[in-house]
Amino acid sequence: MLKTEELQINIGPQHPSTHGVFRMLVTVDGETLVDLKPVFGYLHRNHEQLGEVNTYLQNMPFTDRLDYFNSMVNNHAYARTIETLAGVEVPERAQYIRVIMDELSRILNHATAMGFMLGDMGAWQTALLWGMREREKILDMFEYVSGARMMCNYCRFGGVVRDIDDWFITELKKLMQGLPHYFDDFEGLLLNSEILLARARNIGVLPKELALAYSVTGPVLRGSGVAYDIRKAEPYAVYDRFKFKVPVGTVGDVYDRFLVRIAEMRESYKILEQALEQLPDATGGFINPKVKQQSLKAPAGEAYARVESPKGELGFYVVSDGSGSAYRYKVRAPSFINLSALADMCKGYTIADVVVILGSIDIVMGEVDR
Amino acid sequence: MTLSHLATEDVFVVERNDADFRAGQGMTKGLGIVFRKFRKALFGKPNSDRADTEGQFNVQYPEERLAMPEAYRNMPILLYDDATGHELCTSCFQCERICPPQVIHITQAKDPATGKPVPAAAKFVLEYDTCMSCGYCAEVCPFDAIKMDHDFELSTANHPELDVDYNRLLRPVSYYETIAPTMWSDVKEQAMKKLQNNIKRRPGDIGRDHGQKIKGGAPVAAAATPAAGAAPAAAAKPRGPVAAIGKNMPEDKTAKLLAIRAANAAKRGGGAADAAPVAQAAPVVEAVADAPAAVSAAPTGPVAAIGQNMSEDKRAKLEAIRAAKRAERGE
Amino acid sequence: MNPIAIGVFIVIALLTLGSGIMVVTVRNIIHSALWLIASFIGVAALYLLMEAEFLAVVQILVYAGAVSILVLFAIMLTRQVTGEGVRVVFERWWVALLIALGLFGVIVPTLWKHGATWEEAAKLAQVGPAPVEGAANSLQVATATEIGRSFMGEYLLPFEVVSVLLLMALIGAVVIAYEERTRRRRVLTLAEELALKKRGIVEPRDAEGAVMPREAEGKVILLDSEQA
Amino acid sequence: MADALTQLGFASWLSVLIASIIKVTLILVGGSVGMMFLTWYERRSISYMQDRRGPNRVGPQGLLQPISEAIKTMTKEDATPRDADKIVHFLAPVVMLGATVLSFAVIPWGRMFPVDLNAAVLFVIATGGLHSIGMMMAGWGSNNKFALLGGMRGVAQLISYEIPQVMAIIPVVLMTGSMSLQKIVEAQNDFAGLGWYVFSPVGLLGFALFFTASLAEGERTPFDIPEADSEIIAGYMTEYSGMKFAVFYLSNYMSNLAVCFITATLYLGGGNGPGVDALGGIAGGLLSLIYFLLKSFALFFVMVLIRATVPRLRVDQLMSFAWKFLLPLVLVNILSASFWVALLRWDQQWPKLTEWFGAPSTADATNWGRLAIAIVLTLLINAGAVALIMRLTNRNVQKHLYTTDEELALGLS
Repeated sequence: MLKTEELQINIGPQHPSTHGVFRMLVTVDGETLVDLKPVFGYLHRNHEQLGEVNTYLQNMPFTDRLDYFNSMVNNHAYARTIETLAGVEVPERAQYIRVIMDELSRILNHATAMGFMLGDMGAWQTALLWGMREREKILDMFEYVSGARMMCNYCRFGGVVRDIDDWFITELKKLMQGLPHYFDDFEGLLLNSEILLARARNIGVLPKELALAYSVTGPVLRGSGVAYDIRKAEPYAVYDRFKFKVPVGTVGDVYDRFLVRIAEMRESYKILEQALEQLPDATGGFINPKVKQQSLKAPAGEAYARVESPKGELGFYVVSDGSGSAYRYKVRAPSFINLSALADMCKGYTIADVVVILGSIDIVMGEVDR
Repeated sequence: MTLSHLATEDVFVVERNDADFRAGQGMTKGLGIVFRKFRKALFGKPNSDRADTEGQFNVQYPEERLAMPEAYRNMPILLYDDATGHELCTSCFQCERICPPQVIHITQAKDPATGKPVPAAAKFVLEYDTCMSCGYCAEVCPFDAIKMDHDFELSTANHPELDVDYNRLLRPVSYYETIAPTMWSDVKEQAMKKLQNNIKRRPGDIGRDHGQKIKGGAPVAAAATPAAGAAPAAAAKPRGPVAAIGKNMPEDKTAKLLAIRAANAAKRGGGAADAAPVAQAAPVVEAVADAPAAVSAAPTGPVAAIGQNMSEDKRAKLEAIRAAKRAERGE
Repeated sequence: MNPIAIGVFIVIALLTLGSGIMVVTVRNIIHSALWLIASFIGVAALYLLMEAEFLAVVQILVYAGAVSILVLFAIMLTRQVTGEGVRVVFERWWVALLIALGLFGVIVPTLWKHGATWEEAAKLAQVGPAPVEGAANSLQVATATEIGRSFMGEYLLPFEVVSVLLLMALIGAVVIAYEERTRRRRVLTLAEELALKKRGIVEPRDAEGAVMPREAEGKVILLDSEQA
Repeated sequence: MADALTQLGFASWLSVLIASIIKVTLILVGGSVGMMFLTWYERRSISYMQDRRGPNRVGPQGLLQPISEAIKTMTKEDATPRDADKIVHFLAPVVMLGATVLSFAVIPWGRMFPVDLNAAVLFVIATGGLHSIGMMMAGWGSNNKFALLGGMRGVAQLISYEIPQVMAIIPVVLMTGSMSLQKIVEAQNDFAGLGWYVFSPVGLLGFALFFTASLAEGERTPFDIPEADSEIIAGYMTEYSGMKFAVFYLSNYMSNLAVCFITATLYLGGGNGPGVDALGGIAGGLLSLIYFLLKSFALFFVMVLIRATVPRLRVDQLMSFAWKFLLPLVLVNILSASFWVALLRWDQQWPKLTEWFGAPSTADATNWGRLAIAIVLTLLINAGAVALIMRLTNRNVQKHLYTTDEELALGLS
């Protein structure tokens, strides 16, 4: 009788589609995947230990480097944690600015993440470059307000570092004129493409129960059909003032995650519209002037605050001993938790599917390895 | 099973269209969109308006440059006053303390007579290679002495060069004014007032002995005391874009030679008469500080010339863009 | 017969023969298969030299392009690829020699008797291919039309017999492969595992086919960096 | 050309030799220059599709970019893995390039035919099939798992798609009655040079099928599975660098060029077009060359467009597409082609029918009525077949959209 032999392949750490330095030790039988062992830590930068050495403010730029696509969201989550810990009030206007930045981050993250996923699928970067175009536009505006495109370091305790001005508002409105065209193009390009359907439907299915068991969050969880979004479940900032919906999938496959991300971009667009509308009425300045940024001391205690990052639930846990820096500092990184489901999601599919499933989880190694 | 306590109107299920009949219509639509893009990009004109989603969006980098927003932060620089040549830094160590990667190293200046500390820095070293451009130093500086530069073309083959010292960190206030006019005008008065207070407490040339050049072209220290004879040589060190470093060794050498000669002449007592050649030698690399003077005085060196033209161009362009932007904002 | 043709013939024939010899003497079995391809291509070139274009192309298409690839596949699917320990000459080499001599003894006299001499062939080539009706001429150039006609006319029965034989082989291969497929271990995906468990049909199995313990339900895999 | 040289006073063998050398040089130069242009063309057009500009620095509009890249690859280190089979590793790109160049021997440039082989159509396919040997050698000789996977995938793909590719040509051969490319081009010269096969229902389906299968043969998206960069790095080319990699690249693009040329010749009338016959002579030849190149590059543009739009298929989907979608359609197309030929030339096929219904039109005049019947009949057959196959495929896809009981049962045993 014919017998097939298992083959062990290392996909990564240097591989075009592992999204950074990530290694998958794959055992295949023919093209079918029998076992997958994710190996990571190549990008470990001792982030959590650094956070215990640095003062609270000093740690802010380091959070930029976690999920370097969404430094604005990382800043927001970290600032929220320290604000909870130290009991700092955040003015309304600052909250609105933070929300605008978060939603812009969400759009740019999903645009590029979907582009990379389609690139893994073999669509020759067209979707990716269209996404990059929108991302560049958004990054230009981040640069305008924060001074840097990716490592924004924008939030401060009790607000943000610089107010947004009329130029920003007009440019944002211009940008939002173009965004729906981009969404339409993107959907038209690939949403119903027969090849994409063949590659994405019923691939990498993560059933609802298992998604909860793995405690995955973000679009991966919503793609599996669990309507869980921190912006709704525990409204932070001013998210309770906006009307938006949470898209959920039904099957939990790659296609569902893809659809959920596109729908989320459209919802973010709606939030942006409302935020721009409500922004002029917001009270307070862009920052709470009473807060001593550099010498902020938090009372002894602990705090955990989370935000809905584009990749999932991003939470920071900080224990304070009353001094100017954290006693214990822990990051709940969505990429890392979502990645833990990868091995089981890939089992039984082919090598070609593995890279697509990895792409659909949307990881950033900076956040996984920390 | 849903975990959420979300109201049902807050949730919607994405449409999968699984039951549709597929005959390649989705692919055809995609091809049509891509072809439309091709047509628009080929026949349309390049654009960079944020509302556009069609056309070409490239910026042809070395020739075309995007306007830098004022808030843009790359690497920290130190400012000095154009008129007096006094550095704004008072070595208060605020930046050294806040710097997250701890790359700022300051030594406070001391009065040679009394040995007491003086509000000025004797040494200021910044490790550009490890700097994470967070901008905290500029944020915390109470004297507005340290600011974030817009120059990002810093690549070099010589790594140790990236430990940048005082001479190469210094920029005149007028330079910062060109790159960030509104941000400077917000703090200008207060900064200048503080500077005046500090100047009073600085004996001799402390606070302006790092080779900075005041208006008129001559380095401050060269005309002052023979003891500061090394200053022109230091001034000859490029302090414009770091990229220029290492490319103009010959200029460096001639500058040094001229500086030594000038120092000798100063010793002989004819300092004022020989100030001109010194001025000639020094500004070779003074592209940023005082472009017109430098151009007129530049001995040679194609590299240096290119550098000067570039930065001059850049400045002009920058100013034009600024003006346009200001007009756009209705000022 | 122009001198170029003779020169080309000699070169090609030597190459073909040389690669043929290499096929049976090289130790590495993959190299042997590659030499076989070279030999096939040499034969095709010889056909081309004889202006039997169709035959030459079919030789390349079928032998060099398909059969040899099948040979290569078969070799690679077996365990020992390099064949270092393979003995080149076996004890009963004389049997092979006898068979080869026998074949040679059959082919050469046949060619000698019925084949055309170079001069005749050259003359024929200059005249051009024989008219279709003159099928009796045994010296005509083997064009696609001629080959097709002889398959459908003169040699219909052998052609059909071979076809049926090949069809049988095809069906046999399909049957074997189909049986293989059903017996083959199938790695369950996450969703399938869950569905099985939900229905209570059977315990989910791991990669070796052993029943997995029940507590695997809702398991969380600890990753390396977490354990540390 | 040889005759002209003989008239100039060369010996016959010498003139043949010189003519051959000139032809070979021209083919090689034409092929490589075409390939260079093709890389530039692809990169520029794909850039425009992605809102970029593409290479525009080296030379006017970046036209010299391929040359600078050729220089770059030539000066790069040529690395061979330590445990690789050195000879096989070295020979693999040579075999690939050789196979590609061989196919250029018969490809017509407009109305200029380097060699008019009787079985030219088959020859192109056969040399295309030789690629699989090079692929296998590269995959096996590199001693790399990714290379081996890529090589195996590539060979399986090439062999599978060779079948629909060859069979998609049969209708053309049937309609022309010859396998010579020259005759095929001549047969499409009706209607003032516009009687291309693609305008008939049989030819249209054949064109679509042949082009699709050729995409797979040329490893173009969506069938670029042997070198799927996101899965198996670069497939069989993983361990190649420098000049050897450049040779692979050259052979890939040259075979794409060959595919475009052949498709244009078989279905789009080659160098035929309005005005070619009217001009005649050298001017007509030039015009035909221009027509031919325009058609070929338009085809290549379609390839680029597809590359920019769609993702790639999975290996199993690729196989099932070849065997379950292309092959049945190709067979149906052969059927309708035989109907077409029978209807248009029944006097040649069935003399009995001629006796009953009278002789059809002469060779010069077109019998419009009969043409209409043939078009309607073949259209019905082909459209029906396409609809049926698509329906079956859809049903099949929808059946397997979710995990079914049968699939579960498979996992139980």
